[in-house]
Amino acid sequence: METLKFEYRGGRPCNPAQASALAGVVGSGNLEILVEQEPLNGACAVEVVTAAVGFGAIWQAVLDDFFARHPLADVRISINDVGATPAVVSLRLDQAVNAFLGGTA
Amino acid sequence: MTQSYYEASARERLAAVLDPSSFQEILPPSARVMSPHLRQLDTPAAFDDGIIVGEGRLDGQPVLAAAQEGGFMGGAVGEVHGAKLVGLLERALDTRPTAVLLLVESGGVRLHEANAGLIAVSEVMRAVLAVRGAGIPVIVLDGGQFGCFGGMGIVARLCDTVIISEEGRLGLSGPEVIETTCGVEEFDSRDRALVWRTVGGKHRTLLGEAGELVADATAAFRAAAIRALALTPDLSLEALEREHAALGQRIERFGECHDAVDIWRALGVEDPERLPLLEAADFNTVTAGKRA
Amino acid sequence: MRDWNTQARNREARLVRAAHLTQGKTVEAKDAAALLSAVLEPGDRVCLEGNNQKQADFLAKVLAGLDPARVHDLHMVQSVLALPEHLDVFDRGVASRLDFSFSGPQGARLAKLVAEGRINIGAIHTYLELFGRYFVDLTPRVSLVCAQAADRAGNLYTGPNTEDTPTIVEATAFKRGIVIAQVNQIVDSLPRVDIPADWVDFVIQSPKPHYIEPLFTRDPAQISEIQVLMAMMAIKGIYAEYEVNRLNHGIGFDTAAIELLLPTYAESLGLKGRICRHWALNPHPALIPAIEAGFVESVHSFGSELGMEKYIEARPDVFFTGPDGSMRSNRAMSQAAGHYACDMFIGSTLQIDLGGNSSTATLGRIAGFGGAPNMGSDARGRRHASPAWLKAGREAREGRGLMPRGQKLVVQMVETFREHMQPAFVERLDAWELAESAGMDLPPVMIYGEDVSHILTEEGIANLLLCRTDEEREQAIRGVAGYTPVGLARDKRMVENLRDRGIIRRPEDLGIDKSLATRDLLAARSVKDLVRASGGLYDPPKRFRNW
Amino acid sequence: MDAKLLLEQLFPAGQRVDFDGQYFSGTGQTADGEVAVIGTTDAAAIGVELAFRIAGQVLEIVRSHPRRPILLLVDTQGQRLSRRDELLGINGYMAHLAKCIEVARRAGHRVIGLVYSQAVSGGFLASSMLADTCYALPEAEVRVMNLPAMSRITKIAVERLQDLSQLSPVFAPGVENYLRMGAIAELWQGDLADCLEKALAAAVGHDARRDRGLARQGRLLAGPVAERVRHGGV
Repeated sequence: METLKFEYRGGRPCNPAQASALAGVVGSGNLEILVEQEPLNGACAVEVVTAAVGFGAIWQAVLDDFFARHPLADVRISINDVGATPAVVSLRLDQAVNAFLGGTA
Repeated sequence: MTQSYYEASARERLAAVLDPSSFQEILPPSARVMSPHLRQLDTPAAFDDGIIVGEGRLDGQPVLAAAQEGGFMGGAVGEVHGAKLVGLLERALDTRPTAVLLLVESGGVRLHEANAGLIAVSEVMRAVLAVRGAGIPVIVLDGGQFGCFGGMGIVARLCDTVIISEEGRLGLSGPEVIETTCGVEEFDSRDRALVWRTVGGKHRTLLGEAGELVADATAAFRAAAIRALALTPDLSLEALEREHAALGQRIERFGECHDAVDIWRALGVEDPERLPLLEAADFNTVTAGKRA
Repeated sequence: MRDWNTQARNREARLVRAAHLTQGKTVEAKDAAALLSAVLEPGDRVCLEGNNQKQADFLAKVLAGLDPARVHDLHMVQSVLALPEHLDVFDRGVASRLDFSFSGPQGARLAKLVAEGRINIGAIHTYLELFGRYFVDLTPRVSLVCAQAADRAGNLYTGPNTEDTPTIVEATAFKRGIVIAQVNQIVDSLPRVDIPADWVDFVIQSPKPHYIEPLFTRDPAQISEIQVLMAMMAIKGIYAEYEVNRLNHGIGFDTAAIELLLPTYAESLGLKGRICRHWALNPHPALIPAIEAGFVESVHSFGSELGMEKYIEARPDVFFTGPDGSMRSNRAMSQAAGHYACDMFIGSTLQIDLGGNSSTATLGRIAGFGGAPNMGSDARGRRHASPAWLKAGREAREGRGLMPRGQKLVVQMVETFREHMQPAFVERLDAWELAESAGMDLPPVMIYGEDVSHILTEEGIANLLLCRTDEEREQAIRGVAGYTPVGLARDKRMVENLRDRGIIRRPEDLGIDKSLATRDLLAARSVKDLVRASGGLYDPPKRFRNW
Repeated sequence: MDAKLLLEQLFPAGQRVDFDGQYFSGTGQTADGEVAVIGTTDAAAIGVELAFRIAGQVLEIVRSHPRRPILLLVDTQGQRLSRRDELLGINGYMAHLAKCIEVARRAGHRVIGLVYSQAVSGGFLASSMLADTCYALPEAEVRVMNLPAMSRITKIAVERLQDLSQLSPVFAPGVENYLRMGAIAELWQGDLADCLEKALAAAVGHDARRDRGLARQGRLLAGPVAERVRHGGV
């Protein structure tokens, strides 16, 4: 197990449809992502707890691209991962944010 | 969202079975009430510990509901998971809803916290009986990918009814456990037709272990759950004596049967071999009046 | 005077040695070992029918049990090493030399026996090459084949899984070799004759029916939403663009997803009747919904698939079936069809390098090639035209002043990471290391980069036909390699340039809404759904059932 | 401890208990009157027949001997593992037994469980764990699964499980662990007849196991989490 933390700045304040949203399940090759509104001085904070050790650089790249797609401010993203591939991670991130902003789970 | 109950996640099942937008979760993921034991064993934990509990409405009636997420550790019961279920059942004693719905999907006790899980399951058992004793029906929905086994298999049969799909399974020891312990000759867990014939929804319905067989669709489970709201729990001595007589008869009539097909034939089902191929509606027609 | 008839005389001598064991052509199963001992001579070239589905398992067991003091140094020629007995013959010293094509399940043990010097491998082939050599320099002296049934005269009925039998028997019988068949039953009258009796010398009823592996069944329940997305990209970005009508699909969940999206997604794009009409393909259960929806006009098969018998029989317009109604498959014919008569091959792989070369080789396993290279290579001898073939040829040659010609579409479809985060894109294939450690002449490449037209990943489609330099080609591959080290090392500016030129296309470039890529788009989401789609005709093996 | 010896120690004033294979039942004499006894021996695997038989005996006591306390002495290696038991719905038989015990409780019978030898998994769950209060002898073995089997299934090294079992009562076999977690109320030592009489005299209330688990620091979350769900807002 490994815990990775990332922080992004320069995002835009958002107007979420719900205070928090969850996507995915903590199962093999999958992950759960919890997105919550939280005053973080404009930051978007990401914490990843992952069963697959040693993939920090890939998480960084995946999250960089995610933040470029969704520059969120004052949002906390918490992830429990069981070795999901980057494709699945990106998909779940988009699903979680869509539910968070659009209110459709 | 998928129409299939089998494919849906626990959250999707709750949303589809209960009245639209009526479900309100207690201790949601953002509360982060998680298992501390998994982390200790270097195993990923989930924000909801694999069970969602809360209040909602079914056909306009207030209900409490819990849903186990099979995708997380096969829905296995750990300390927190079990405590959420116990707490929900006890809440029913205070709030007196029309019914409690258990959307089960569980391999039983979570081995990473086996003792806590086992004790929790027995607390769930006591709590289910207390809720029924208070006159509130407890309704089980069983149609997930991991079935309902171990202690949860006992819990399910403590409730007022089990609504099951053909894909749903209900038993005590999983086929893999039996194969590992007793050998492949005893139970070939890879013979999935045999597995489903033995512990699957159709056999459970014919045996009287499940109350109703429904198609694998969230809408079908919802409709059956609404019908089940009318049940009145009966934990009287007379009721248990009736059940005792039925279970005794089951051993007498089917104790020597080698395969489910033998039991179905003994029940008077014509062409029992074709039962596994029938859709739920046809199955219900063909087997009407022939259930044990 | 030179004797020009030694082979026939040798054959007669062998038959005489076995004469006391037979009644007509029939030999009792208990006498099988005596029969093989009588007809085999040390150093014989022996073809043991081992296909990727059907196995002459009883004869394999008998052969492996022979006394190596009597029968030794056999030269085995066979398409697939599938059973433990296929290697036991080497382990026990009955055989010593091997020419083959595919060794999937026995790949690790094969590598070990080679390393120990117990097996001397002549070469690893594709199916067509090996079949070709049966008629050139690897003609079997004795062949051990299997069939569904025989009649008293020795005619064989191979059932739906004809597979390699006609090729093996033809090569053996007409060069005065000896053909021994194991059959599940001996009957008075056969449903049809697949192999005439005068090509067959001995028939043995095996104690148990021969084993058939349901190799091509993929449970739709295991198809992921990423695979659905990739299937959408394949249909919209390749099938529709090139109007692909004649094709072969590799085995796997990626291609099963495409098959299951034809009646839904492809239909919604108005593609019925415009793509996917003719197939060289085993009867994949996943193809049932597309057949039922009217996409598919014909399917010729290498082998059959367990459980599909009744469905095939009920759809004779689509499949190749005999007058008895059951399928007649033929691996050699279907391989030839896949190579020459198809416009496209699409399949998955384990590793792709920067040249687009792909390999399924992993260290410590000698897996071989099977048929994929026959499908997944441009047919340089092809001369007839089709829109897909012409368009691919045009794209590859435009602006180069070359003689116009067509080209096959060879598509490699992979997720950038396999399970356990193994990257599908690598700087150097493991095949190099395997070649060194196993003393091979060449790294075992399944599909050469020069034959690959497109690489499709969840990130996008790279059209290699349009690349004009090695650098462009490399960046096009990096540009769809996702977050693998190969992908992260891309030249971002150049990749964007390739995207502007349509060499790389992302889902959004193709007008694909990723949020629609859910399992709900699959025409069947479970094996039970496939049974439903077949109108109850498909009878899946019990391990694929959950009812 | 051997069941017959145990019965002698529990009921020095006398008892009439019939043994039939691995099953036994009867009555024992205490200062407060007769106690019904139902039990199993030799680490019985509980299959449909045994569960059915125990349940039948519970019903018979409720029917014929109102308010007579029931002492469960179940020695079990767990549920019987067989395809036949699953085919017949063994979980339904276990549940039936649990319901019968509940009916007895609701009819005013004290139900006491004593683990005197082995208590494993499903067999434990459907019997002694459903008692008002469960006790154990110090030498009793209680578990879900042994560590090597647990290691195989969870893919966690057995050494690591052994190390962690020193720190946490949560997964490893052992009566002490169940004591700390509240499932076993007390260990009975010394004068067993005295222990039984005290247990019979103790007040009956709600399911107190999670309170004990919290008080004994063996199960810290079960109580608080259940309370939060029971009383929390939505």
